[in-house]
Amino acid sequence: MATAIASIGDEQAEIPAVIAPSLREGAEFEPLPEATLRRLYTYMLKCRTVEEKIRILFKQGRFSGNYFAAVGQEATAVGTTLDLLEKDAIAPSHRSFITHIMKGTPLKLLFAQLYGRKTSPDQGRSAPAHCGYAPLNIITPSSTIAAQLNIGTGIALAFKMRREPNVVIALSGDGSTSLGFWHEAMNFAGVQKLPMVFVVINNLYAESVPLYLQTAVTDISLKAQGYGIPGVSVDGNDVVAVYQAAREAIDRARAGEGATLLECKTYRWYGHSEIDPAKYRTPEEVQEWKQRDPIVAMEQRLEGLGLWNEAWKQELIAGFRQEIEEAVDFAEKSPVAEAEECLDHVYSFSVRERELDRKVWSPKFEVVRR
Amino acid sequence: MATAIASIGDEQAEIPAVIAPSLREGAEFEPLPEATLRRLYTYMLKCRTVEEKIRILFKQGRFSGNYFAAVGQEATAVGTTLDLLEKDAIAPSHRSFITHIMKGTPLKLLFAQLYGRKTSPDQGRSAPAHCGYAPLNIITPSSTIAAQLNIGTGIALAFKMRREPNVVIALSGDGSTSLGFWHEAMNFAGVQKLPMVFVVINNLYAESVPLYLQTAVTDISLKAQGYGIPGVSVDGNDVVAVYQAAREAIDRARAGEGATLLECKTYRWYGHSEIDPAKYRTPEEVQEWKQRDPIVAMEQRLEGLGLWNEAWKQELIAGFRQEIEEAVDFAEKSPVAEAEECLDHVYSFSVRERELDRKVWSPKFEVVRR
Amino acid sequence: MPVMTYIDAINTALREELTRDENVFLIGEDIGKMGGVFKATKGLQEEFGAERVMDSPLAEGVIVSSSIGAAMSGLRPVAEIQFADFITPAMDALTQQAAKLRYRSAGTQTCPLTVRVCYGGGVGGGLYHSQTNTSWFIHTPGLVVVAPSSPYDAKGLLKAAIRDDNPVMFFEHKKLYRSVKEEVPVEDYTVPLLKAAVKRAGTHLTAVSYGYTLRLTLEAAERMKQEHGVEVEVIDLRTLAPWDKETVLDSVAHTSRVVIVHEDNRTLGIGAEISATIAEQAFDCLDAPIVRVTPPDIPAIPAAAAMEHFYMPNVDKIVAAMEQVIRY
Amino acid sequence: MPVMTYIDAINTALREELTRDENVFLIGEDIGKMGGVFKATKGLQEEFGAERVMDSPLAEGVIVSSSIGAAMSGLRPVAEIQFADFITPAMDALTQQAAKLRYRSAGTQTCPLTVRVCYGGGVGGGLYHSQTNTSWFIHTPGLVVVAPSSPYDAKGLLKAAIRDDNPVMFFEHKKLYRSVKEEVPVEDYTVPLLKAAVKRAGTHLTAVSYGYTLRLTLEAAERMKQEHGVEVEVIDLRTLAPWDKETVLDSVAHTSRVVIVHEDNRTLGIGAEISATIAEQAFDCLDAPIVRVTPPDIPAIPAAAAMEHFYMPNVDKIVAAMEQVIRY
Ligand SMILES: Cc1ncc(C[n+]2csc(CCOP(=O)(O)OP(=O)(O)O)c2C)c(N)n1
Ligand SMILES: Cc1ncc(C[n+]2csc(CCOP(=O)(O)OP(=O)(O)O)c2C)c(N)n1
Ligand SMILES: [Mg+2]
Ligand SMILES: [Mg+2]
Repeated sequence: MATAIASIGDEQAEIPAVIAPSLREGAEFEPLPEATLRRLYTYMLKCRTVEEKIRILFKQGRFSGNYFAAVGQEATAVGTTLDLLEKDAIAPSHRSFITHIMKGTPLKLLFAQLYGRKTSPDQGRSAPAHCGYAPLNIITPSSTIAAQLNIGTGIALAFKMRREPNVVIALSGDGSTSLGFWHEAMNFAGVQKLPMVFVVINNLYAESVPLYLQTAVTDISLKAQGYGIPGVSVDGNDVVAVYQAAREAIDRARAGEGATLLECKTYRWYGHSEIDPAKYRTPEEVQEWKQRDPIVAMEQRLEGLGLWNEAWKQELIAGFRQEIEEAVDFAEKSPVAEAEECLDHVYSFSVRERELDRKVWSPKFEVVRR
Repeated sequence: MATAIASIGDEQAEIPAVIAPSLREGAEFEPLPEATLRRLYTYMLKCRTVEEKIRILFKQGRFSGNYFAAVGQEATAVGTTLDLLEKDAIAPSHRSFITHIMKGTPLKLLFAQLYGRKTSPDQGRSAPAHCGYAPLNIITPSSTIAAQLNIGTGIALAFKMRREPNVVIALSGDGSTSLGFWHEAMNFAGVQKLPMVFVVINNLYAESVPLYLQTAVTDISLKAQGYGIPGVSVDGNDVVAVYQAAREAIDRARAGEGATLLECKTYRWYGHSEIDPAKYRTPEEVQEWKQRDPIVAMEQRLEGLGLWNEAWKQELIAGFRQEIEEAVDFAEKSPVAEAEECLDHVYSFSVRERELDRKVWSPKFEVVRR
Repeated sequence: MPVMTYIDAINTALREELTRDENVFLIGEDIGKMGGVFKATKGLQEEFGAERVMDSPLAEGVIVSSSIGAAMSGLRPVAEIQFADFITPAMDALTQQAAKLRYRSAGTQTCPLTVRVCYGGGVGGGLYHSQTNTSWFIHTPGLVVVAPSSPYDAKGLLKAAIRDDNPVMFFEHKKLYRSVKEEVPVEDYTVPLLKAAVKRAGTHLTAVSYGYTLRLTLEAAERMKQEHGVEVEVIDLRTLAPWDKETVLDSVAHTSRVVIVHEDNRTLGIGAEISATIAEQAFDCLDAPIVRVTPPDIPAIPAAAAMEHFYMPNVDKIVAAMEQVIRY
Repeated sequence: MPVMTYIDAINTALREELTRDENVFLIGEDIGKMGGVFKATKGLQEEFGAERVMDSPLAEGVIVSSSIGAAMSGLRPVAEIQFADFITPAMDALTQQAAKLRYRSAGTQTCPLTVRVCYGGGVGGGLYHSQTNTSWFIHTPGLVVVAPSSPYDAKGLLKAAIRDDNPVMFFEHKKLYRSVKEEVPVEDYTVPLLKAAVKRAGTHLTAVSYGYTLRLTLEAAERMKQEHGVEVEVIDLRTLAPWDKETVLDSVAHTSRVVIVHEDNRTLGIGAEISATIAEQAFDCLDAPIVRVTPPDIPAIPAAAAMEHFYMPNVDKIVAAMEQVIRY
């Protein structure tokens, strides 16, 4: 098994290039159909193109708040979520904005979300990257790290109780594994054999904190041992490996065999968010990882199979750019919510009257709107 | 490796009689000195005698509240905590009352605790079994399951920071492993290499809930894998096996090598508490386990070595009974706290005045004590 | 009509809702074979199976969060928290997830969830089996908080909670479980959420309470009548959040005097909000200070009887406060 | 005296305490190499090493609980919660452990612990980077809750908190970090806990606030003076629990009119307790309703600017309330 050495924080850690690619010991995967290979690539390129555009828009001050780019992690984002069923649920993390593209949320809604417009799925309530989409069963997430996994267990429980053949893909980072919530979700999924795939996107840092200060293991998939579910680690920059491992786990879940923990080892190219210069990493480390660009790697692979050339790539990018421009345009032209709409959707009943007109039980004291 | 089959709840589970008795693979332990063997037995007998007396007192209505007996689990309670240093800390669970006997808390204080008297370590504040003792570094616990482990990590951190050669023995049950707190403590201990021994007393039930509804693994020691620390499972009814495994873990911790998870498989003979008839277990299951009485087993072992006879046992029991009678007497003659003392120890400063005299800023309105 | 205890009323409501709607299921610690530590779910697992009456792992966070996800998916979970003292592991699930899911998704994702919580002191439970812990949730917009004081209300409000589209926290006082009995219809009925009830009409003084202390307040009102001829109007809040301001303020407008009784800590117990609302919105109606009868501000209720007694509101303390306010 | 921002004052206090007492150490997420997301701990790991300025795993429960154990052992931990929005995982540690350890051990085990919490809205942080969440802890006896409004107080109160023998929660408003500057002594000094400060003397109206909204209240007071000649007395609570009733009630006794301003949710925000206390203990002093200027009761602050603006207290809203109370 080939291993690559990468520096993580102050320590040297071994990052095996490929670890236990399959749940079935010693198993080999069938080669993927060409169409699937091309789609994996296409989606990675789309995700990258969208996020690089978002980063520019943010730097230009076209939207406020913040953004958590997954650039560099596309193989993981794409490989774990290609071709899900409409009802399959996603429990997204703060860095899963692009997972919407995989599931099919219209791009214009996503940009409306970034811009905090009334037309966005949450009508301007949450921070740009905390996006959900009810029609495609993507949980509207809180920022509490790992909390979405636990809500995910309930969705999976409902699938199980209703004998529906759907799965929940629960996304979280290496840092999230330190929280009790993460453990509670895993344990419950183990006990109830829930149809879930827990994808831990191990990008070696939680904000500035390197993995070795987060947990004493380097392979997060080991943690599955404690929950009676299988754990797999894959090279998160190899989209084919990720896809194959994920498919196996998804198929298992759909077949009623329970949950899997899938660790994808990868790296975020930029700061934790757009306002983080990420000085806690060395330029060499970043450079090393950029050389393992999952998109370039896939281009080389496809080219070797005669499935890729630069012209096709440019054509794809041109298509994405067009779609993005339309989405930006939609977002920028979208209205913002009226201030008082912040009083809506608190309960199933309205609280507007209660909040706006504090009826006063006194003849002398006038009603003021406060 | 011999295995015994015991029924747990609705399922049949294998309870290996002895599992990985040592951290060092394939290692054999030195035989224990005779004095140690006799002390292990003596303490087990003392714990049993004390708890059976407590149960009678409760049934007689001599103290109120409730009590969580560890009868049947003495090998685990004794083997993990014999001969600790004065400054070594204990993070006790609700079923660790007898651990006080091991650490050295005077019996009369323990009975004052049961009776909720002013002379008890908490002056009548907590429920009978939630007892701490500051002079011997036993955390005064809350009832929140597993929370004491996390406080324990901080004590261990202080030992480590001050380069003190002390350890924290953190006690919890199989049920506690489902809570996020349990995981957070284990993970932090792993990262910081804390001088701790996490003893999970796996008595197969959390109140009425059988292990298989708690977690999908049967060997809780497996959970150590996720935290980069060693995990060991022992027959929790074999006091020598428990003692040897615990010693190894304690020595490791003291030597600065970090934490260990020690699972002791055992069984509580009675209900979860004195008010639980425990109808969720079959009489056969209970009977089976009573036949594996750790005290009887140790008697046979000692007898084989010529270290035990019935007369000695009766002599020991007589001594314990005397000490217990004195303790009961002390407790029953102890005063209860004045009602208003419930206003003390809220902060480092007094709140009595604030609570008792609500100064009124009005000439007309008299001060009432409410 | 059969006479039922409070706990029978709860058990009956659960059974009826499980029968009525196949989307209803129960989850909690020890609720299955054991039927709950107080037997609120007794017999239900036998009747409806282990999937619909599910023993959870020992993790309040799991109980509530998995219920949220299930509720989002159209089920109607009824979660049980064994003791209010152990609700903290579910704090994120309740306040950051359940309370905010509808809001953060602009109404596109919701959680019609009921969380039953056993609370309250006065039974010698000590520091960690006596807590009330309602204020944290009353202070959390997005949650509905309910606390019935009688078997009739318990059945009707629990059914209403289960059918409601909001996350409802349903506080049951452990001391009421077996100490109160009344006639409860066998038929299906609900008691509306968000509405207080005037449990005793009166003209001289408004007394506001809920749950166990509501019953003490009713006794105190009777004593005020017997001993002083004072007619106390007793309002049972029933829903603590959002609470029914109108009923309280209407009453204050004609009595001009107010006593509030509760068992949660004094500082920022619900009495504070009621009092502040009256001081702000019905200032001119008041003829006397608004007095709160509450425990002292100490961390929790001690186990020893004398200290517990000192802590708990009781009829004498309430009567003393009422006399004070009337005499003013 | 150097002019310092609020965050410099915090950083200075931490550096001085780390230097003064070897038992002091810091623990939190990203506080080490990164110096904290707001740079409150900038340079401290370099100066004092990774053991005394410790990056924790991503687990607020670990941050607080391990601090409790360390504090029990005689250390003086200063824990950081990155955002008040993420304090729920530490809810048990704070309310059931830290708040109750001294009590449940009858004073034999204590936790002299400081928990720094970054809170507050008005910076476009959206639902989960804007919360205030002080009420839960004000409602929890056993905890001291502090929230300074100025650099001078921030330094002095933080040093006092670290030296105090109680668990102290220290709320720092993120909007104050870089927006206020004032002269702060380089010498060692403390500002006493449990004492409010009259930040502006006045005779016509008492205004009570803390933290960021205290500054808005001071501006509003100035406008009342300029526009109406009204002299507003502005009280900075500084310590929110146990709060300084005497200073507030003394002021009300001579002004007879009260406005309270805070950013936590309206229902059971600290305004409720202050108002209720006045309505109970200084009823005869009041000449007008007590008005609270607070956000509406909605789950959290939306990100979009217009909605956030609608939510936040501001000078106009405070002035309007003051006018109302004065005109009454
Ligand atoms: C409970 C909680 N604590 C802290 C934060 C602040 N925070 C947001 S993201 C993050 C780091 C997450 O790291 P990881 O899980 O590895 O995901 P990544 O950012 O690397 O994708 C932190 C500390 C939070 N959102 N929730
Ligand atoms: C957070 C929390 N939830 C629920 C309880 C109620 N409770 C007390 S002990 C117990 C079962 C504990 O089981 P286990 O950890 O296996 O310990 P055992 O009683 O078997 O010794 C429960 C549910 C509690 N104390 N704390
Ligand atoms: Mg990460
Ligand atoms: Mg157990």
